[in-house]
Amino acid sequence: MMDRIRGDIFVDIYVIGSISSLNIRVYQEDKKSLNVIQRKIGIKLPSVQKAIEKNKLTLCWISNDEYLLLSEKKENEGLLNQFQKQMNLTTGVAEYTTDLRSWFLIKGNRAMDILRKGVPLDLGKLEIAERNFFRTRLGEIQINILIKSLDEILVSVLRSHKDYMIDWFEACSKRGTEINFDL
Amino acid sequence: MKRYSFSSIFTEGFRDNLGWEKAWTKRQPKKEYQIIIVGGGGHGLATAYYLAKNYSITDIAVIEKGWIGGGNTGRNTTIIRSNYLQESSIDIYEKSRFLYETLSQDLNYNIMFSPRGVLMLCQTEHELRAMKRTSHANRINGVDTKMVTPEEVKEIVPIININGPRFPVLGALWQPRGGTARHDAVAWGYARKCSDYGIDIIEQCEVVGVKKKREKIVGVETTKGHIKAKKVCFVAAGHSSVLADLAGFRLPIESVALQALVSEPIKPIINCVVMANTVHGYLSQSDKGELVIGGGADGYNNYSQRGSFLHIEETVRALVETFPVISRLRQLRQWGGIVDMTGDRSPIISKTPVDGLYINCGWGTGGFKAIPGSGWATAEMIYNEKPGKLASPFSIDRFLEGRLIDESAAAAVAH
Amino acid sequence: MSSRLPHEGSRINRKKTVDFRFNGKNLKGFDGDTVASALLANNELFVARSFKYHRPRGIFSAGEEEPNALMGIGEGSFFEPNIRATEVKLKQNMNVETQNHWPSLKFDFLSINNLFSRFFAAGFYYKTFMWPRAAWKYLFEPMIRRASGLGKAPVEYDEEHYEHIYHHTDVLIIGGGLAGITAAKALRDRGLSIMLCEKDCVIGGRYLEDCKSGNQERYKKLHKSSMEILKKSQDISVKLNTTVTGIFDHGFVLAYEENQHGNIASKKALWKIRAKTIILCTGAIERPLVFPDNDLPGIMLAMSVCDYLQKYGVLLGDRLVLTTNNDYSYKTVIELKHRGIDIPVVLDARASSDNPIVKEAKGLGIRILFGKCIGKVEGKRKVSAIGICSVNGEGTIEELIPCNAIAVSGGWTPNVNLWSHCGGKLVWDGECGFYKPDPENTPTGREGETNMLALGACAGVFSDYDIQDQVPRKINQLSSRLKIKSKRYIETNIFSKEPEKRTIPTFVLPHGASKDKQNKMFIDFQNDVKLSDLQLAAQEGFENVEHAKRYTTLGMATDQGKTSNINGIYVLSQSLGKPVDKIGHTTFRPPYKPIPLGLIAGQYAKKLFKPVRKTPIDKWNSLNNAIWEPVADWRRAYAYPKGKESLEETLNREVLSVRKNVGLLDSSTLGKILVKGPDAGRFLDLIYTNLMSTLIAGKCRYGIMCNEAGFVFDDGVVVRLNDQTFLCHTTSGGADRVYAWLEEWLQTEWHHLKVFIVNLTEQYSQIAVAGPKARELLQTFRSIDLSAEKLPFMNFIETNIDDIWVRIYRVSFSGELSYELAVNSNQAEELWNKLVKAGKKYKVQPYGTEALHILRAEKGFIVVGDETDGTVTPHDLGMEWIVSKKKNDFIGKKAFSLPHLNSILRKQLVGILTLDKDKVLPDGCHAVEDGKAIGHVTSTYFSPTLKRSIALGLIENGRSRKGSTLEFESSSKESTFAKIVDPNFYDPEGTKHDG
Amino acid sequence: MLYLFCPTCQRDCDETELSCGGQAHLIRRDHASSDKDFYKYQYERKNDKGIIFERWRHVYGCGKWFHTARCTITNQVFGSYSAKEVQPPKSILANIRRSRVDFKGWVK
Repeated sequence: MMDRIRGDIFVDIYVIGSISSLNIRVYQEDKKSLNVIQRKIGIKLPSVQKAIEKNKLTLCWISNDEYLLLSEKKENEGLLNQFQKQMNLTTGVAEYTTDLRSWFLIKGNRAMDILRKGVPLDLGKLEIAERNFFRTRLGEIQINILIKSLDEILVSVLRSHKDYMIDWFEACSKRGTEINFDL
Repeated sequence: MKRYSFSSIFTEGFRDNLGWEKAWTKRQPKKEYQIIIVGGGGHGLATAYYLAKNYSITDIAVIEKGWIGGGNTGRNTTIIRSNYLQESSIDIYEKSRFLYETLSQDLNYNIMFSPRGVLMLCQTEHELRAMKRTSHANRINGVDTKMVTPEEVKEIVPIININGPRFPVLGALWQPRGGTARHDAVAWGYARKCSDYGIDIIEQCEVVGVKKKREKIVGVETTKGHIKAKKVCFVAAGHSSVLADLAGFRLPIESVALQALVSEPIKPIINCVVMANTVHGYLSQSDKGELVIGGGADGYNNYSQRGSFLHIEETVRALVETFPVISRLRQLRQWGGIVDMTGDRSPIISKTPVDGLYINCGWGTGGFKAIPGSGWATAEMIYNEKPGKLASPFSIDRFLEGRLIDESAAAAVAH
Repeated sequence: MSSRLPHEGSRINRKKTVDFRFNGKNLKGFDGDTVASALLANNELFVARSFKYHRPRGIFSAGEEEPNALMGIGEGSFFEPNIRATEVKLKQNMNVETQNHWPSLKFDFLSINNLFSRFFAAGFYYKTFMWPRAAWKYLFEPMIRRASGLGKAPVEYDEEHYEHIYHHTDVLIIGGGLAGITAAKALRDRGLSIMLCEKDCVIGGRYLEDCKSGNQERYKKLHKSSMEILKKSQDISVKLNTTVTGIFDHGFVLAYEENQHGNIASKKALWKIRAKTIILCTGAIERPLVFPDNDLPGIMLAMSVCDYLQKYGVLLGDRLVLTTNNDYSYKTVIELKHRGIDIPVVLDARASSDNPIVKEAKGLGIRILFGKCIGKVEGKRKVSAIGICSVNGEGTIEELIPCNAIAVSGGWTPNVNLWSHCGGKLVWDGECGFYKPDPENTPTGREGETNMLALGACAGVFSDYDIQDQVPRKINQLSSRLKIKSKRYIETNIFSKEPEKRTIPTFVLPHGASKDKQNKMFIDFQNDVKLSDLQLAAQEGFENVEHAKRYTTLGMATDQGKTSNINGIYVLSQSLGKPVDKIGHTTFRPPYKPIPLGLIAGQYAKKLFKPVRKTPIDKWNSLNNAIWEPVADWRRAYAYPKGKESLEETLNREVLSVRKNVGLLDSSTLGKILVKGPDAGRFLDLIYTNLMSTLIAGKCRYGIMCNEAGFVFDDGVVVRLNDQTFLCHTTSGGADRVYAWLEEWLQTEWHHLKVFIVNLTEQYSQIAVAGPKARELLQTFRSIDLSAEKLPFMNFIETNIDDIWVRIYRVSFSGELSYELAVNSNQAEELWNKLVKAGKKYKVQPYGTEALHILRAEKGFIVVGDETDGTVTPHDLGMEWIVSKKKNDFIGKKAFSLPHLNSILRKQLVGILTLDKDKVLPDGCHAVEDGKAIGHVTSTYFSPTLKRSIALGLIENGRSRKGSTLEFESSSKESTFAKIVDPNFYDPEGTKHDG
Repeated sequence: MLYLFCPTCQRDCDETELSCGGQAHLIRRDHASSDKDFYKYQYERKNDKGIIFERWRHVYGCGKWFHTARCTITNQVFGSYSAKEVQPPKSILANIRRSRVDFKGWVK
């Protein structure tokens, strides 16, 4: 069950809470760690600012040595556990960060508009393809943005910022404040 | 020099003001001076003035590459205070504030020193404790400040929102004899008096080279020719590194842009100066009615005077939160100044590796309030060829020895 | 008298009347009116008082350049002062009030200033008000302050909706007039994103009125087809009601969207635009001629007179005189004449003009006098007559002509402010008398490339024919420079090439005006800067244009000198006998148009002002009456008062519950940074002052970090989870700083080390269970054995409490038996509740940060930020033991050898016990010796445990003073004496932490 | 408002996403160095009016440090490069020379 942010707003925003996730750190030249990722997760490392999804597992690029693994299926828990243990035997790192972030799902054809009120990135339609993953800032806080499609965007902030984020969404999605062009 | 007074205004008024003389004489450089001051801002002019006043030296040239007071002297938020934590800071800033008290009369130029009080807000427990420490340090060192309660703050500044909610006002350090002055007038007043003493003020004259003989200064090369002098002092704030480079050494400073802005004029809503360090903003209202607002400096080196919008945004946001009624007022103008930040954010008044060459710089975001004291101390150093009691803690050597003068405990950003 | 015509007005909807109040009078306007047009329609000509002399002033223009008609508009939380009436759309029931007068607009007490104006010349205040000294503060300044300022600030809090919007575009076109529209059309279909910002509520600019009037079929067709193209082009985004206010580095642009047409929520947005290329099509602003008595109500810019007529059907007067120096302004009198308005005379400062438009005017029977100008204006609060004089004389009146309106035109000034914001230079065009963009010195973008192109009137190109001719060509050139492939754009010019309209650069008329007349010539209306003021500035040596501006306040009013700058520069040049281009101009700075401070704050006001970080236990804390303390962005529970307890009683109870029973602390905010890798130990050895690589897995060690200057920067417990992995705890406020610090050293200095750092601060929450009964409490959960053997001090274990995974560290910040439980944050609240429940029989109490501080002070433990202030070394804190002598290198090591860090005068941490044990030293008070401060108190409390006052302090050479008594000055009247002792007041042997 | 290219994220970053770390290519002096050398490392800065080489961190994004060459008068940027470089790469220096003929090259 997801809570929907109430009020007269122009997009649907759901408060998801936690999504099972691991932060992965790995050296590009560390065959052993890369092997573990390949074998256990079965997803090749995404390229810059991309995310790759397979079996409800999504591997997102944060940096050239940092990735975020998301699991949106309960059945994957065992797999994640094993992966974490094996990964930590290498020089790489896999740490649970499930509890560290709070996730939101923004749905609707104006999903991108709401982010444009706080994110300094170029979110113009021409630039944004599906399966892009951005880490940037929204207002004063850091935010992760996973673009599932143009009308479905998953974002996360630090869990301590959850209430702030809800307030932000409420203030910035009021109907009548859509971003429109004239003519 | 024609004396300024009520009666001279009256007389002149009746003859269409045709009798007023030039405030300062425009000069071309002579071949040689006893002392050359490079930089015609407040600090440079004050240095020349106190050399003349305290030591009767008038064979001085003040050379300025642009126009008098066109640097940070004319670009700051005009705050004057001396509520510092460290003893050496207190000494020089209080000396300065004290000189400001009678500066209009000394210069026969109304620089509009207005001791309307400076209020430094405490918005966290930690800041409150630090500010109490400062107030004790002030008292022991003879600076008149005191801690006031949130209710007293509200009484002094009725438009303030002391209840937060994010950062409620927990108290404040109040310096009743702090305030503001008219920045341009300080430069013009000093320039006029210097000119009266016979000091040459040379505008539109840029230093392009430094002449040395065996690590001893012999003069400067300028866009108006070679000028000789046995003593030279650089007083060029943000451009000090450029001059130091010409003289062959580097300084422990970085130049960054500091942003300030004013609002449209409105009828008086705030009488004193309020500084809020936790939220990075300070505010006062000029006699013209404009709110004068200053904030943080950019985090990167810059000589462009343009700077970023980001700090304006942070500062204004903080002030709108603290003084909600200003939300509807409008920003009229913003500008940047190039400030010279040292490693410990305290100034440098010092001899340099070049014999006969002195430097006064590093005032960072807080130079205006220090103009008279800094000029006083620099003049003393140049005359005696060594820093006196006020200046000696601020030598460049302090960085070498680890003897930093760090005010950060008392003020995270502010000046 | 101004009035409304029965027909006409392209902007108004006559079917919809709008009621509004002006200074208490009920008036009517039409939908689409501006406040100014509605006031003029109601014959309200005199609408303001000037800043300095409080002179009567009227509406002078129809746009953003308006210097006079500033009003207070709106009510309550929507009240705004200083608004230009010419820019605000009239709304139903709008309340409009004039400002800067007392008691009323018509009878203003301070208009007495006007009588004394000869004494109030520029800068007079620098020359007087100096005696007696105190009078400035108590008499003169308060007087000046009351008189100055314009409108009154709002009293109520602002309820407007403000927000920021980011936008990225390849091309930004500023201005939707003919040049802007043509540029947009020329740029489309080239694979570029194009944004066009227009400050007005319609596209078209000046040529829009041209194509609406008369039989200009070709114009109409062009406009219609252009609108269609703009509408259907996917690559062009148009924003109306949006004024670009500032250009910053690297193509960053601010634009102010002020949608006044909204229904309930009138939204105001600040657009933060990144544009690769900017096309400036901002047009030009008409400027007035300067003549005697030129500030009376009833005098208006010529084009504005025409605008009011065409857009709003409003007449400035029915007997209007034009004074001009150019051909453009004839349009106004022709339009008026067509409507049967009496034009008694046109005074043209030029010797002649053979432009067809002048002939047309003549043909209509208008009397045109060349070489003439206005020598005086009669009328008290509005124009009643003008005196004609010759431009070359001193102003002898040749003929008096009764009239009730004057249109004035001194030519056009290109609107170049934005060109200058980011480095563009201007050149003086002596032929036309204005500054225009210098194509050789353009604003530049990030790669140093020219990133702005000025087109149309803002570049000094005024004829429609030339604009339509040049714009496509310039855009094609730009495209090839930007290497944008694709076709050339060609547009057939529908305008016919006309004889060039000309202006002769005259500014002040008559040329030989007497001193008496000069004293009545206003350059800057709002700030009351007169011609004589600028002359005085020049006379007194304020020759540089910046000096003159600051001395006279020319151009510093809220209109930023839009109509006065050029005239001012001209006067200065005349006074100094220098050519205008040698005078230069002042720097244009953002914003082009004033923007509300609330808009700059955007949505980040009230709740969104700053993020408040909340711990997973925040809800419980808040339900249990916590008082909050902000710690960095966190809110932490400061204390949990119960019932009618005083704060002192609360703290007492909380401290004693830890000393006697057991307490719970939400310490989730502690930083937790994972450092992992084969070189993790080596890395931490470089970061901490003590050795970390020797720590055994399963154990904890306290560590201190210094900066390179040798000063303490953060502290906390380091835990070795396994061979390769450390978990470093930091202070709550320092977590982000320390994380950034570690990354910086790792990435930029020691990148050869194989180490990864992960900031896990929020993955785990931490709960401290502290007090003699802590073990008992935890062991009620049967699963865990926490005996001292199983879990010795400074060790940790991982286990479960019920089915919740926990990592339990045996560390103590209170000196008591204490466990810190790390738990996955999602389960923190559950665990907390379990502990509260299980703790009931041990009388468990939650305690807040203040009790924590008292507890640690009783033990003499330091808090970074209290005992340290960025100038304190570990040695100063008496912690030599934590500075490794074995290690070759660590951050801060070099600095420890510097002379000053080894001075005997350094302040050292000591304990302080007042002789009177009930007397608590004030925060931050200083120890004095021979009248000199020798140190200060860093922490001071009444210890509930010891039932006496305790304090920690940093005292010069303090350790050698132990046992001696020092004087602490707490106020100027009072001193307290206290003994210097070891900074460890409670259980100095350290027996309690085992329980 | 600077807009700098992050070599790790391969994209331009708004200034608000970044934090500046001052002069690049400083050589750290440890305890074995003289007081003078330590002072130079710790406090003395070139602070050039003109081309500078400086450190930035993409703090709100990938978290990685990088270097840029920038003109402090015009804010023109001549490229970003890895924070691991001990001196500016040739390509950057060439880029600077292209628009600044009087550029004297990088000085330690």
